[in-house]
Amino acid sequence: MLATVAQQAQDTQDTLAIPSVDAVALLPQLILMVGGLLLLTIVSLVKGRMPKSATTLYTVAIASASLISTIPLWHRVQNPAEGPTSLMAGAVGLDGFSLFVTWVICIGVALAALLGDGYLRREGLDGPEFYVLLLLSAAGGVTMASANDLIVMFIGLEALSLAAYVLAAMHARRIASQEAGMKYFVLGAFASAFLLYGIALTYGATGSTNLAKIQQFLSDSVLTQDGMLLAGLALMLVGFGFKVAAVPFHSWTPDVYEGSPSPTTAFMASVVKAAAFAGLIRVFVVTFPSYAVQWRPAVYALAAASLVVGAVLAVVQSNVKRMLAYSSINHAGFILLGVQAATATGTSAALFYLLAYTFMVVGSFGVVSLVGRGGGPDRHHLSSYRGLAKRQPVLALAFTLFLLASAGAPFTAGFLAKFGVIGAVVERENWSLAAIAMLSAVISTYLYLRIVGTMYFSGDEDDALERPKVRVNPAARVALTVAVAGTLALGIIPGPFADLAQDAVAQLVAAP
Amino acid sequence: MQDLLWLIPALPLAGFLILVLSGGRIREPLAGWLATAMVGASFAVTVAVFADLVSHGEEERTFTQTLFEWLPSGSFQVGFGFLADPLSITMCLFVTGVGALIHLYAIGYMHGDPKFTKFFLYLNLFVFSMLMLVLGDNLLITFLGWEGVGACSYFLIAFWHTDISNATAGKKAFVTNRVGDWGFMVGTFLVWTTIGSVNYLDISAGASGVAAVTATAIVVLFFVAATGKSAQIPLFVWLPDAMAGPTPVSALIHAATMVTSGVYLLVRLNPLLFEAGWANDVIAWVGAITALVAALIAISQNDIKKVLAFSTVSQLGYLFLAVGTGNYVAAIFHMVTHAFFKALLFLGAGSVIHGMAHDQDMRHYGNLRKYMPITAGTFIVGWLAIAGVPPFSGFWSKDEILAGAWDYSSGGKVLWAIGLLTALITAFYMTRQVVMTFFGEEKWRSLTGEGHDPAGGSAVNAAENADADLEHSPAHDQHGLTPDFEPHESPPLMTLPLVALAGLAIVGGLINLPFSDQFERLGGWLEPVIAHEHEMPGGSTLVVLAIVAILAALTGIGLALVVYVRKRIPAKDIEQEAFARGFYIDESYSRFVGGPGRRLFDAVAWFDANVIDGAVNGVGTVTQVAGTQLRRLQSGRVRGYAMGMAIGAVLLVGYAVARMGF
Amino acid sequence: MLATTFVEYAVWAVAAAICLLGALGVVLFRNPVHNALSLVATLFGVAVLFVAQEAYFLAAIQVIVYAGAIVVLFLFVIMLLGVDAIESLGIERHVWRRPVAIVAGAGLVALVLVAVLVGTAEVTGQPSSTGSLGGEYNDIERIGRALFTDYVWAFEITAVLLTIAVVGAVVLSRKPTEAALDEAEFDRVVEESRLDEDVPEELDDDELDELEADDEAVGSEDLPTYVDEPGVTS
Amino acid sequence: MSAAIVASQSSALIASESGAAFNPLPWLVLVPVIGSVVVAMVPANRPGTSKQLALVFAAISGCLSIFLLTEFHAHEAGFQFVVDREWIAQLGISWHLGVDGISLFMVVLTGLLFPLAILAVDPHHDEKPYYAWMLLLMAGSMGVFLALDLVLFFLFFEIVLIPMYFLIGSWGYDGRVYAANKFFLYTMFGSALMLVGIVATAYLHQQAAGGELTFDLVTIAESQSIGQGAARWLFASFALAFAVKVPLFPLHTWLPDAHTEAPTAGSVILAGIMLKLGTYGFIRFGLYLFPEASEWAAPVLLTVGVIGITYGAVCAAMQKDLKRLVAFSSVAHLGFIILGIFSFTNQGLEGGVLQMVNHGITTPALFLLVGMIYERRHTRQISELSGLQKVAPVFAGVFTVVMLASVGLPGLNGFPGEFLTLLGGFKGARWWAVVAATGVILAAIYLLWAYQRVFHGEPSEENRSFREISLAEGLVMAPLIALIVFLGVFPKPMLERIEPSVEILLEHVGNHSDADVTDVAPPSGVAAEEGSH
Amino acid sequence: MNQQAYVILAALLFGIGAVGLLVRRNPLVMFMCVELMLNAVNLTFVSFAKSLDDVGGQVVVFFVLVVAAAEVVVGLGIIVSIMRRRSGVTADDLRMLKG
Repeated sequence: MLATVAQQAQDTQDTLAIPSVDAVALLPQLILMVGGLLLLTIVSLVKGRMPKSATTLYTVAIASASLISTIPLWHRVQNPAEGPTSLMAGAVGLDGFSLFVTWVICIGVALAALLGDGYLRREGLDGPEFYVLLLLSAAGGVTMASANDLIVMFIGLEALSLAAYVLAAMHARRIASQEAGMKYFVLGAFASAFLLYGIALTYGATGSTNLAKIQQFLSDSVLTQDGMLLAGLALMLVGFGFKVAAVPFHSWTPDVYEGSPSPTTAFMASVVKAAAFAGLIRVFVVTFPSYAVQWRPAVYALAAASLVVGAVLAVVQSNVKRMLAYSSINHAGFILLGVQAATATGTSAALFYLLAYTFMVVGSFGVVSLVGRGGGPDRHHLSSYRGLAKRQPVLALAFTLFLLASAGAPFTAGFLAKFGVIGAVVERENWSLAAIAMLSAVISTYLYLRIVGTMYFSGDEDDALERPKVRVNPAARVALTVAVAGTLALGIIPGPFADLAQDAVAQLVAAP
Repeated sequence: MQDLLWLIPALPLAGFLILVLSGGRIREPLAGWLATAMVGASFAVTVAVFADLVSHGEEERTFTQTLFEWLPSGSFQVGFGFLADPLSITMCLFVTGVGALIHLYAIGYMHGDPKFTKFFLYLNLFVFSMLMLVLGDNLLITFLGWEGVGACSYFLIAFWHTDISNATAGKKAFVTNRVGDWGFMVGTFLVWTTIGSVNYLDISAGASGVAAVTATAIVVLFFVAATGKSAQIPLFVWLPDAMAGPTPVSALIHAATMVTSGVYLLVRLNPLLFEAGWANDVIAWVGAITALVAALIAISQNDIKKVLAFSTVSQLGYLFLAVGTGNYVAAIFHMVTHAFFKALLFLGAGSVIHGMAHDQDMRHYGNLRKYMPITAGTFIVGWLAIAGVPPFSGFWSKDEILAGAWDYSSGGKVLWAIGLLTALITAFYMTRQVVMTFFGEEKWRSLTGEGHDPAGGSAVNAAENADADLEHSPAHDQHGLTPDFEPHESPPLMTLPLVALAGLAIVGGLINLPFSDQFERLGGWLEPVIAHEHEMPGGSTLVVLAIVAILAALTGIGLALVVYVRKRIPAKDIEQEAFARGFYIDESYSRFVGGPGRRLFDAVAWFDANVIDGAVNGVGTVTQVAGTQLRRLQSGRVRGYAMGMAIGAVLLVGYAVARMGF
Repeated sequence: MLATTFVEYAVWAVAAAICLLGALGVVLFRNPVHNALSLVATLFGVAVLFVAQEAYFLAAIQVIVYAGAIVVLFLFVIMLLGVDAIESLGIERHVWRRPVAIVAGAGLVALVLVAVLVGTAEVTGQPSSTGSLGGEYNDIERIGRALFTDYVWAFEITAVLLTIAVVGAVVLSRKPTEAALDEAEFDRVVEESRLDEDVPEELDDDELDELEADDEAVGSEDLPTYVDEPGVTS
Repeated sequence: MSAAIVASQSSALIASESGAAFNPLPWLVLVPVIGSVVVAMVPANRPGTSKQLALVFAAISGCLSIFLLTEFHAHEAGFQFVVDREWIAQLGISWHLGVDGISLFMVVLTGLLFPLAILAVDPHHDEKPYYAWMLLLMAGSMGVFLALDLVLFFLFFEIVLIPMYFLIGSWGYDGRVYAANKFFLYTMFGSALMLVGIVATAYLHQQAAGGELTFDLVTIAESQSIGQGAARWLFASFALAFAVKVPLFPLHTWLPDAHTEAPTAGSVILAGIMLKLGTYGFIRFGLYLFPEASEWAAPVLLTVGVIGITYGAVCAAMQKDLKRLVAFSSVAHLGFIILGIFSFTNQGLEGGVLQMVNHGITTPALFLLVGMIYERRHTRQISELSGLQKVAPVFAGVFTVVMLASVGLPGLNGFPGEFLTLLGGFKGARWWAVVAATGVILAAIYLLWAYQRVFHGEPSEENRSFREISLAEGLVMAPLIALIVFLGVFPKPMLERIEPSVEILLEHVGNHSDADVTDVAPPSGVAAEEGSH
Repeated sequence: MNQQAYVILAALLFGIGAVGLLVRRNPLVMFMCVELMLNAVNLTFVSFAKSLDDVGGQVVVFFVLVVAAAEVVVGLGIIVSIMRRRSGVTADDLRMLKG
């Protein structure tokens, strides 16, 4: 299709310099997009005759294909002879960074799809649109991560977000889901406006929306009047801050995470967050390192506030899903530490964190989606977890692993993730932030212990043992197994993964 | 024979181990005989070593034997070693000798007790510890023994532990001793940091180089230790309570051996004492005052063992008076004689108690010489010895202490006068005891069913103790004293040691007669150990002082006879309430510990639970409150959230404006 | 030249007035239909301003797409839902909300303007070397060329965006076949919220805060553990 | 790789690789981990299967620790059995294990206590997870004492919290959940800043010394390239973690709760092993890593240590719960170790290490005994117990021996360490030691008072049927009692293995700080040696 | 004419839109306010495009229009799905999720 268009353009206008399309380099995104559209087509054609789990398998396959298609690209990028390139007239950056985020997104999509399988059936929501939206949203996320142009990034963000709004609101039988979608949408649109205004000001200040060009411009000339640029950065930070759920732009997070269907929540916490951070890093760390002196304190403030507010608010919750939502704000604070450092170390630490967090958070919300059933508003209440360890020791142990990993327990993914970002902060000799981070980790640990304690240490005395067992459908079992494996692998043999995260940022497209 | 030195403590230890490992299979009377045999064997070895030492020249009478390194740590090297020299062997001789006799006695005394084996096990352990204390070639081994005897003392005082007051007495003894141990430990540290070694030989060699201030500090610290172990003011309060233990224990531990270890320690360190300046004054004065105070208290005691306990405290005061005045030979001399006669008196008292259905109240006694002649006879020997009537052993040793004090530089005359007064009082209360016990009416015949007269201060305690003995020593009549009770003499097993000790109490003075150097055998024998010889007053003064001392003793006896036989003066006028209650010292301690002390402890515990832990929980509470407050912002209303974002945006843009260049 | 400038100013002034009045109308009119119509005015004003800045094609699209499609969609939804009920603008839960909102908005505008306008240059970026607005091509061509050269990827991605929108609209507008699981809970919350809004305007801050506090106090308690009695829950 | 090279170049602290072909160190950690997985996997059809399995694995690890002890070269100062493998290369984190005289006995103690604890105490429910957690705890404990990499150390330091959290929370007593949370959060709070400190240490080291980022303890400690001011801050971050773990006043309040509510085995391990992580950390990561800062901070630590000695004892005396009393006694005992460590003397440090081991024998023994009391009477309230000596004399005798060891009676194992710490303390920090020595009085007060209330007197009605110690219980206590006596009489084998490491550590401290670490006897000591033969 | 006039106007529009979203309760009107803000941004872009003499700014506006259209579709879909449950629901009424 693309080629045809280009061909036609070439025919009509000789002078039109259509950029060459390196389809292989775009494969990860194309697979997701085409996969989504194809699924849409298939289901509209063969509706009613498809086996129920086929869509799940299909989605996982597409995500895996996308993931696999990055491997040759990775080798290409890491090959010193070739290195990172920009494609499509400089709109897309193909570098280790974008590929790493693509992995995170693909893993998140696959796991969320697996979680969705049982959930949709259970809730009577058997619609393939869920998977279509997952794939298209992920395509938007990958676009965002690989965007080398602000406008492409914006469109990618919108694609990601619009799909996420729908995914949040798509549970027709729960008004809470629609409320969540509504809140997410209104605030998301509000934030998008800020982001866009920031892009506008940046455009005015630098004369381009292309990140490479912006960088070129900034390295060539010194702005004596940097007010417009700084205002633009500030407004973009509002937009990204919203997407990554940084305080004070976080307030949607608990409500939306709670109200959304749990697989969607897992998707939002992993994929959306990863893509948003990718955008944030691409814009701020990669493009505006020369303004790091100015923007770092602002990110510092967001990080510190997220760390503390997320942890403190999480502690007083009694709804497990909400607890995890607040804890995701705390985690966002941690990842912001890596951003705040504005160094290669910080970026690779943030990437590693995102990867680790994907496993932990998908696992956590996976368990939540299994345990929280029924119609009442308290289905995710802490008391639903009483005695879970007695009823279903394996499930409880898995949840414990995810929670402890979130707390940063040794030999889990969470530890090295935290270790990395703290290291990045320390490297910047930013002691106060490191201290705040670790203390917030202690506070949030209380929250994780509360859940673990409820599962393990209570329930002898009441009817906890007689509660019905939670049936773990095969897809969810696979998802949880993968999440467990990932959480442990990143903790016990983190070397290869940390290597990847490090290599991912060794050389970036927009970097001078 | 010197190589067998290690056998001296090893034998009692072997006895202890055999009895422990047998797990109670060795029973009465075999356990008793075994224990006795071990101590007896130990005595034999001691004698052999003694003979060996004697056979050497005066300069070669010091021998060390190190078994292994105990605590080697850098420059701190301490071996598990023994030191045999005239001083330690002298101590060993009477520890094992008297110890063996008391073991023997105990076989009879403890007859029928269900914990017979355990008793001897402890007793053997005690002898082992005591020998370690005495034989150790350094401060640390001494400390090992020092603590060991303390622990054994604790076990044995609390031997009949089902009575809580016995247990309390044991604990009190241990804790009070621990106060002294603080001094011992810190003193040891100071010795090591000053001299670089804790070996006695090194200390003797290095003492002269120690600065006076340091030496004073060291000596004061060790004196603190000694006041604990040897029951001096202010730490003497445990000893009277320690009478809760079986009587052989009182005789062995709380009269003859353990309580003298403080004196031994100071004599051991006499080279340092020489350098220690005013510390010696402290020792002398504390000793003298303790002697007097304890003697006064003894006047009003009605418990036969309590009288002897306070008497022991008083006599120990004498020893410290001697040590303080530099009269080490006299101290050791009196220690030995005191061991003989005090052990005799205690065993005699035990025999009486044994014969009187474990009633210890002297007011229930009377005319017992008729029923238990051997006990009475030997007790009277002891009485004369302690009262200082020549030629009994006590006279010689006590006289030497008094004479030695006469010329002491700081207030020697006053010290002498106090000592003399104490001697008079000693004679008085001992006479009172003998009269009340062995003479006069058979007072138990007039006892009413009500039992014991609660009047008279510590008599209450005594009565309780008596009850305790009664209850837990099933060997004898369980019914207590009734008017138709017939006292009986103790079995030969018990009277034999009495006779032996009585003999020693009579002739004990022979080892150090003041007539000439030739007769001062003990002085000569100890000379290598004593760094600086004490100068005694000249011949005529010595004689005059001796005569005055004899007069004082006779006066004391006479007074007592006037009061208790002739009853010219009512006993009540003399037996002051203040004496009976030990000058309220113990009570005020108890009141302090039970009052402000307890409150302080309670306050600390309260502080911990509420302030410190409260702060910890407070952090949690603050977090919760902060979360609850912050939570109100999360109102659920989307416009509120938008407002938060808008304000955040304003702040961020404001920050940008603040940072922009103009 | 002067005339041109005057005309420019006049156009700007009129269009700006239309825009601002329209915008105020969006915010201030109580009837949603009026709001939508005011929005059209603003959009039209903006289109005029586009024209004033030589963005003719965009101006056309602005009118066609925005006014023609988007606002119509709004009106359609208003009619569909019958939500043209008049919103009682006089009532606001928190008296402080509006002043704070206005201060925040004004502050934001002021700060942005300070940042943008301080100094002499209109923009700090350098003029484009490739995509000049003048030159041989006309407006549409220029945009077309840019779309298929520099912005071709963005253009392609837009397709995904629109697909998502379509799928989303389909998913969301499906009529639910059965009652929502949390219908009762929803009704209760809405009822509660309605009660709040009956608070008369005269209530002073303290009283409102109290009301708020009571409300939150209930809300902040842990949810009760019983399941099937949503009516009793907090 | 580079870390390994730097490490091998650096200093005398690295002794040559041990001659033994088989290096037990990794297996000390791995065997319990494997055991834990096996226990968790094997279906426990018959009660007791889990226990037997756990016991086997713990015993294998224990035997390995004994093997380590026999193969250890007694008079070498450096680390032996060194393993140094790359782990996370790009961060300079390596799997660096080694053992020296300071850690050797803690490893052996760990190897001994765990099998005993597993043997001695049965959980009353859910035995499979219980034993799995126990084995995991064992692995973590081993790892802490073996790790020579800052991050590895931290990992093990933290990982032990998790099994202990579950042990307390699942198998503890009434207030277990509160205690478990408090334990976890408090200790994690302490170590949170240590993580920052660890990262900062490595980073500042790299900055100052050049080369690649490394977390290797030996490399960093030997180069001592971090500036004075920074080093002091870093030390503070480490010290906070260790102070919580020890625990030092006023950071101790997690301990009584955790000890009291933990199941007996948990208390045994807490007291025997986990408290030592703090003091061990002070030696290994305080003195070695930051000698100057340690010396600088010594007055503060000495003060809180000495306060702990007296304060812990006073609090112990007033406790109504027997287990709580023992818990508070740990606060007091650990204070002695701190005194010894921060006296910067040979004697103090050796005594400290000795005391670490000895406290790790006596206090667990006390906890076992208290556990036995609880098993019989289902109460630990002192007021509800009485006269037990009459009904269970052997039990009382065992208790007495352990108690006296705890009091510090010479001839039992409590004494050598306590005495040496005080002696060293007196040499290096005189007045602190003088005050600390009062602790020996207070120890006698609280323990004897408790003993009297529990064992003496006439047994009340409920206590009359108190069961005498059983053969199984006796078998558990026997090795402990044997060690109590043996180490009291003959601590030399330990001291001579500890000494070289302590000497070289002190030399290191002396080289890099103003601390006077000379251990030369005063002149007359020379004369003394001649005199004693 | 000074391009800054357009920028000022755009900023004012943006501000009005933002304030409108903060004060209105009807979700539809709130959403209209978002459209106001987007228009303000568009105006800014066009103004900058003029100043920079760069077609890029205009192309961006083109894309923003598309995005706005897509947003409206999804946004209105969500609003419809919730408001047809109960007509006249305001944004403030939706607070099942809170805390």
